[in-house]
Amino acid sequence: QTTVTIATVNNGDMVVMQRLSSRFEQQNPNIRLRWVVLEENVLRQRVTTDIATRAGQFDILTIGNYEVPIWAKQGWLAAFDNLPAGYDAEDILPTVRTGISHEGKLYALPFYAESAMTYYRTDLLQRAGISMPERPTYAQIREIAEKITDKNNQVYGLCLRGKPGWGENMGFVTPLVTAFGGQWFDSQWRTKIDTPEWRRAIAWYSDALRQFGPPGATSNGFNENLALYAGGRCGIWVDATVAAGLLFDPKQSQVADRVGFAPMPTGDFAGGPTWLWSWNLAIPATSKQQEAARAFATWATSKEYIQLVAQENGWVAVPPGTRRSTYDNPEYQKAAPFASFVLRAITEANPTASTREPRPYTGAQFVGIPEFQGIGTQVGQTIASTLTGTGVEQALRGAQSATERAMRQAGYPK
Amino acid sequence: MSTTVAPPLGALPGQADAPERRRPVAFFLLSPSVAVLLLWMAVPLALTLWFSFQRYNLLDPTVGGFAGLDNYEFLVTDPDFWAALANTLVLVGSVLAITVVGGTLLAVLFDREFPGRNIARLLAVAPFFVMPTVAALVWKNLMMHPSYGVLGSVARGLGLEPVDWFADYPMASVIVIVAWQWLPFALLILLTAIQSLDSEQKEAARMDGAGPVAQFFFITLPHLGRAISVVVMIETIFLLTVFAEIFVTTSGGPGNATTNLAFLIYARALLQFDVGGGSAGGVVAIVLANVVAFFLVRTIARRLEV
Amino acid sequence: MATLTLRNVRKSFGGFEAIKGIDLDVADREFVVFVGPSGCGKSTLLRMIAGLEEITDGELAIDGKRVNETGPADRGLAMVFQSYALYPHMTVRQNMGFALRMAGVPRAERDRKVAEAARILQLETYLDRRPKELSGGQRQRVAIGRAIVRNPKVFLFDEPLSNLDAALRGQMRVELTKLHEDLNATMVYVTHDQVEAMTLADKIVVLQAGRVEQVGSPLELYHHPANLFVAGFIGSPRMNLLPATVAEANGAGLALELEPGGPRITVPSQGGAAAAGQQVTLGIRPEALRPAADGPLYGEVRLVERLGGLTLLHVALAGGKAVVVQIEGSDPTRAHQPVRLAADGAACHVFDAGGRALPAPERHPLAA
Amino acid sequence: MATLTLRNVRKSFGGFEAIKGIDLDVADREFVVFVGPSGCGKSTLLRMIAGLEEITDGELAIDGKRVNETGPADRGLAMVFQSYALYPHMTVRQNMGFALRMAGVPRAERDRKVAEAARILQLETYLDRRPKELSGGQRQRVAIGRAIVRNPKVFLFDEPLSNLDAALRGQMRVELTKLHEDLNATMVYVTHDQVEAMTLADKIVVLQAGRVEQVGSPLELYHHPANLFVAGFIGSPRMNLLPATVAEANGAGLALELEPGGPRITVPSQGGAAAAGQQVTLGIRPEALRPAADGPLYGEVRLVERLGGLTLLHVALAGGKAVVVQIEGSDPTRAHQPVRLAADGAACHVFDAGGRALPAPERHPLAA
Amino acid sequence: MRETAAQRAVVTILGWGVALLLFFPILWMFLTSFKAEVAAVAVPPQVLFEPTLESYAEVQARAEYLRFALNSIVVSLGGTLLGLAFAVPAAYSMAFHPTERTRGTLLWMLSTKMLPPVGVLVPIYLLFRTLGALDTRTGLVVIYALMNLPILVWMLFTFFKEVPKEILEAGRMDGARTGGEFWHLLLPLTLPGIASTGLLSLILCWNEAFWSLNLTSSEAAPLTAFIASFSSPQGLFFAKLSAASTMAVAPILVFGWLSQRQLVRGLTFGAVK
Ligand SMILES: Nc1ncnc2c1ncn2[C@@H]1O[C@H](COP(=O)(O)OP(=O)(O)OP(=O)(O)O)[C@@H](O)[C@H]1O
Ligand SMILES: Nc1ncnc2c1ncn2[C@@H]1O[C@H](COP(=O)(O)OP(=O)(O)OP(=O)(O)O)[C@@H](O)[C@H]1O
Ligand SMILES: [Mg+2]
Ligand SMILES: [Mg+2]
Repeated sequence: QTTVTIATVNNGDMVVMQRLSSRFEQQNPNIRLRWVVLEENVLRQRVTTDIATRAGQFDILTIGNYEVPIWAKQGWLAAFDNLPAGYDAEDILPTVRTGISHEGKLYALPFYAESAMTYYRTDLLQRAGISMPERPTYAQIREIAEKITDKNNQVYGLCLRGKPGWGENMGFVTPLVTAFGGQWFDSQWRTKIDTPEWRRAIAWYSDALRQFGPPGATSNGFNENLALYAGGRCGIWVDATVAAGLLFDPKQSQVADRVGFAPMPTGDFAGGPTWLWSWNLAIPATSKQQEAARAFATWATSKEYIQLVAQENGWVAVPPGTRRSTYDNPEYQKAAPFASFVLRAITEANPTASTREPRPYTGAQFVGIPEFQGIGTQVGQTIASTLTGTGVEQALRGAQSATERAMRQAGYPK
Repeated sequence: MSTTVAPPLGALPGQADAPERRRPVAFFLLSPSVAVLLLWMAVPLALTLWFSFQRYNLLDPTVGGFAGLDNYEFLVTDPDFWAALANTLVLVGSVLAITVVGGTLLAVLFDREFPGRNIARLLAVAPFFVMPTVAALVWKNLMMHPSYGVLGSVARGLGLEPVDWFADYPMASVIVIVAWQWLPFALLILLTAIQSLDSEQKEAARMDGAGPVAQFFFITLPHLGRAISVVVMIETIFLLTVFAEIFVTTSGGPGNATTNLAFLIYARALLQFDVGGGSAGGVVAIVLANVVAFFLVRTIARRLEV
Repeated sequence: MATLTLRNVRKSFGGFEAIKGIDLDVADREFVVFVGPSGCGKSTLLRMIAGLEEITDGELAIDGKRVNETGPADRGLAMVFQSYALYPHMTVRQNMGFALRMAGVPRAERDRKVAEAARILQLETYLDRRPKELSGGQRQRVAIGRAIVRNPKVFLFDEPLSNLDAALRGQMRVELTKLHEDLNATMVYVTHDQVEAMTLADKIVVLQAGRVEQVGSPLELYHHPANLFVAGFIGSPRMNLLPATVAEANGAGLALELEPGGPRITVPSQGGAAAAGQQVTLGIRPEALRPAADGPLYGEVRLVERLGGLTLLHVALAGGKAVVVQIEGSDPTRAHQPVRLAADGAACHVFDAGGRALPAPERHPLAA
Repeated sequence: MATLTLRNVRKSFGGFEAIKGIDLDVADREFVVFVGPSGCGKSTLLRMIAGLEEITDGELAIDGKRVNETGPADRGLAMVFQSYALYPHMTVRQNMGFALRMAGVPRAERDRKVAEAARILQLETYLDRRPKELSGGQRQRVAIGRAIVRNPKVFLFDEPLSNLDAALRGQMRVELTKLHEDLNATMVYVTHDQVEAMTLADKIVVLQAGRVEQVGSPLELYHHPANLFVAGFIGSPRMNLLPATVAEANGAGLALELEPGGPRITVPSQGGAAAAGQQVTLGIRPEALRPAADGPLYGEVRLVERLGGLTLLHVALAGGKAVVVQIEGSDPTRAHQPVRLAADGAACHVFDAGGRALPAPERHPLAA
Repeated sequence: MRETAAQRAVVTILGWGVALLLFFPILWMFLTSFKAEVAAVAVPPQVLFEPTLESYAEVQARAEYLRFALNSIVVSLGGTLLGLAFAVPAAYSMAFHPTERTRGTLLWMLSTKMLPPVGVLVPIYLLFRTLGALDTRTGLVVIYALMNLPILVWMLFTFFKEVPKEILEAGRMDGARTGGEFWHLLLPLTLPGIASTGLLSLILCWNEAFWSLNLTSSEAAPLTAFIASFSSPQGLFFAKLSAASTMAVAPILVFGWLSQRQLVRGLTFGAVK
């Protein structure tokens, strides 16, 4: 009997996985699963400490496509080669696969994946007598938000991530800046934050969110905004595609029948990298239960698992964004009106595309270097402070110098 | 670990000037605690010191080697560092002020006889038993949340715009939460102390013409001196290292508005995984702790007649 | 000028009546001592006078003015507590000046009054110390000083010396007497120490169970106790109390027999106070007994206590009762020696079966 | 059989020498009392005997066997503390039985011994109470009981009665004397109360500043104090000490003048003890003074303390000195009255300029 | 003088007002835990609602509450007992056999408590990894014992100081050696103090959230880890959060209430008096 310890995040899809994992244990009576379910920040900190000190407490880690290549490069993760034929690795969407591969080898299996898009409330726009353009720009988003804001009834035109964190507000701000033509670093790793592009982007962000956003925006991350939107408090929300499944699920959303969607808004610079995020199951190289861990990881990311979730919770609730077969499934298409939209967003997502100026790093809503966790979070704090009255210029100057310091400390350019 | 308060080398038998037969026993009894504490402090401290002079990032094992004073330089030139120091002092100072003043007033109140006093007292001390994480979560989500929180509803009920606490008054919000948890502790201790006040002293003051207010300031308050010292000392110990409340609510922000030293070190060590920088922060915190220990504990210890 | 008048004063704690109706007049400049066994209500009575305890019923007047409803600070009294109740965080100066400060007396005057009190009490050199840096006697003096500075009409003391050791107590007793003379103030003093009561009081009030047993000057109580309780309570060593039978009663006095047919002791008494055959109690003060070869009492010395200037013989009488004999000087009697004792009949007391003293034919000259 | 021998015993606390070399023999069954002013080293000496304080130098022997290095429990002593030091969490029975329990005495025997001690001390009915449910006197008895059950060779007492009130102290004093007789044990007793010392001791040791001033029976010390210190210390009220000049010295005695040319007091003295013109101190016990119309001393009564059986007159002499006069019974003298006093010359003491007593021609009959 | 009825009413209202105000967040958490998620976010907040246990069911389905609770109990108790085992002798020796260094030692011990634990997390983590103590109750027990040791020693020291020296000397005269003195005299005499020290330690251990989160994963994870899996929202989560919080807090709260008298009784002995 082997015991597999799984560290995972307390997101809804993972919670479902935990619940359904008893099936796996029935099928594999000699494997016992032990769950460590933690909030995202705590999880990341725990898992990173553990793997970096090679303490080997976990057999399966739930990590993002930000960590996978970095950790794989350090040799901390076990590669997934020789996957069973039934697993059909080819079915995994290629962009997702690329994101979690290093030197051609897969180092994690994707549990779900997402890009970003714009959600809006069809009823509100209708009442205001406007409609959402096919490919909205940030300027248009702002105009619409203004028209549908009704603070007296606690309806706020625009919800965006405001909670500081590299995976929270910076997840939105980084693509926003890209769309305004900015970037984090130039090809010599010089910090490019205190620039007109950033200034315009942040000015838009802070101005729009302060005027039309809900109160307490600095506490709102993805989950908080989801709750707000599902509760009917948001007019427009730009965020991850994964929310679609939840927003269209009447069990979890009060506005399931009034959700409209559009692509991520654009700015003056079209093109550039696009948002791609996946939560993946990876196995640390130090794990002593490689085989059992592998068995579970493949099970939880398999087509069968998706079928199982569909059976249990309905198709709209299956983990999205990973397998073409899901999107090919007519039942899924029927349950999820956004399916093809999302599929296109993900398959077209290109985190490695260039910003307006060339850049030495990859990632659309993050910078694919280990230091980004710290830098992103620190800059995120500064950006958040613009929502509470700090001037944009001042904030960016602070962010610029802090980032320069951190990069110098970390020894860039390498 | 203390650099200013000399660690004891132990009272070795024969070394003290009155060699008593029982000394060895005393030494034998004390040494385990001193030894484990020394170990507990010394081993990590040695490692921390060592790391603080290393380039050591958990996420990047490729860089390494001796860093000299780089980590320290990096720390003290960080504007956040000084802000964190200031925030630490503000947090500790404000919570101490609130809990001591509030605790004293509440102690006086709960010293009076009124119907259901015992139950009311139980309710009042309850927050002390709540774990900091839960306290922070409850305040953040159920109390101070601008949309769903009770405070927001109250504000709306009064026709006011709900306050976005963690954005507009981040430090004050953290202070409220921490003070909420420690106020009952102060109340518990001070109430105990107030009840030990000799009733003849109060009567003497009455004979001397002191009204209730004068009695409070001239008799009760000085009597509480010792207990207040205890409260200040114990609370300082815990407040210097407040972490969970900040982590759960503001994560040190917005900007660096609520980053205290503990959180700054956390950010270095566990967000950036910069063990070298974090360790340098740890060493600074150790020095700071000793400065505080020196000034605060010494003055207090005198009053406690240690 | 300060007189105290208590009229049918009562105090109940819930259902329990601690003070059961007391009438008392304290004259100006009088030194009145309350004595009585523990729990008899001495402190309660004093605290009612002080205003620290509400008066359940009856009237308390100071200088003829009813003060039942006046607060403690406004009655013009000062109190010295058994525990001294000094303010531990204040210096001697601050302790003594506190009442004046509360009364809004300007600093200069306050200092003057404190200095004056300190001079009287010889506390000048300790003015800047805190209570815990003082000896017991000094603390006691500070407590008194705190009372003095207020220049009160009446001083109240609740067992102020009971925390001091014997020698210091003796010394403080003398100082209190002097103080009373110097200050010319009315004083009410609670104690359960007879020596204090005897030496300090102009008038002793003996309390028992919330009632007054007897009021009178010390020697009046000593020489003419109204009843057994007072007789036993006043005087140290205690009065010897022996059950006896009246063998013969005539105009000249009573002849008492301790045992039927035993030796007789003749006590002068007012005619008709008792009849032959009546059961009485004979009270003889230790100093009224003396060894005498022809004495009527016979017994064995059990214990000799030689105090130097005094000798106390503890004698077990033949009938089984024990008596104490006080002899001046160093007496040669040794323990286990048989002894005969004679009593000074004129100094004997006789109590009837109800414990009431039979009237003595003459008053003691000092017990006016 | 239990004797104690101290040979040149010393104790230093750091640099401070608390006991400066003491030689003392305590005979079997003797009741020895240490007296002396506060801080003179009484407790320290007792605690050294007990083994609670290490002996810096010198030798302590019990029954002739050196015990300097023996632990307190193994010296066969028992100690009664001033604060009683009862174990508050144990019943009286457990308190008394604790030492036996520590010694591994079986339960039945323990119970027997405790019952026996309780009987002696009349504590039978309190055996299952805890100390805080007892009165002061009862606690004191338990503390003694705890000592008794161990059947020690020597009992040590450190001011065991100082926390009791006067009446109880008197009573316990008597009980201790009886106990000493009943148990036939050696006892060492510390007090600073002269009455206790006088009444309890077979032998009093007067200590001052870590040294022995005089050792002797109570009446020896009372009637023949070796020096001014002992004279002033022993006896209550204190001996009156007056500076005087030898006006005339002859075989019959000394004629002393309190003031040059003033009245003379004649004191019998051994010839040649002092020469005319020498400065001396005259010591007169309060009971050796008496009012007398033709007395040589003249003064004004300042204060009269009437204790009932005794009267104390505080008299300010013309020369400015104050004396206390003890009179038996209730004396009619009143304060502020002028008075002449006579002294019983044979009971007077004379001390030379160095404070040493001049030898008396005859010993007092009781001070063997 | 006797307080008037008006004064009494004011005191009563103030006393209860303050008590309810302080208790309100806990009460609200408790009430919310019985609401449906939608009712939990209703605006204005609902005071009357139909209670449901669904949040509790959901929480229990996601995490075995009992396992976490058991760990909390074991680790808090263990840490407290181990801490006392070290602290009692140390405090004894400091209180009854003081040397010139006693004061310094005590202050030094207290100062060790002022360091942010995060400063030494990595070294400790490495140490624990090497010793194989990660995710073991034993490891956590040791950490907790050490963590609270300074406070325990200090509190016990103040309690021991209150024991009259004569009682111990009497014990020595009666033949008690160090062990007997300790066991038969000191321990029973200071039991209230030791108990309240232990209670305080228990509460601090139970609520400790840094070491428990970082040094355990599943086997030894106490309730603080349990909370960490409910502390960020996933859709509507207020009721679930409240339920989980209530479950995490309830045992120690009830325990604290029950032992409050004891806590206070002990405190009156030494430190505070
Ligand atoms: N606050 C109170 N509540 C109830 N009963 C009380 C209170 N104060 C005193 N008593 C009772 O009243 C009686 C008299 O008490 P008081 O203190 O006056 O006695 P006392 O003569 O001063 O005794 P002691 O010599 O012991 O001081 C006692 O029986 C006591 O128990
Ligand atoms: N542990 C100690 N350390 C230093 N000095 C001490 C110690 N114990 C006693 N002394 C000093 O030794 C001297 C004698 O003290 P001791 O207690 O024997 O006096 P005492 O005669 O019993 O006085 P008292 O009548 O006040 O009890 C005092 O000056 C005291 O200050
Ligand atoms: Mg009283
Ligand atoms: Mg002494």
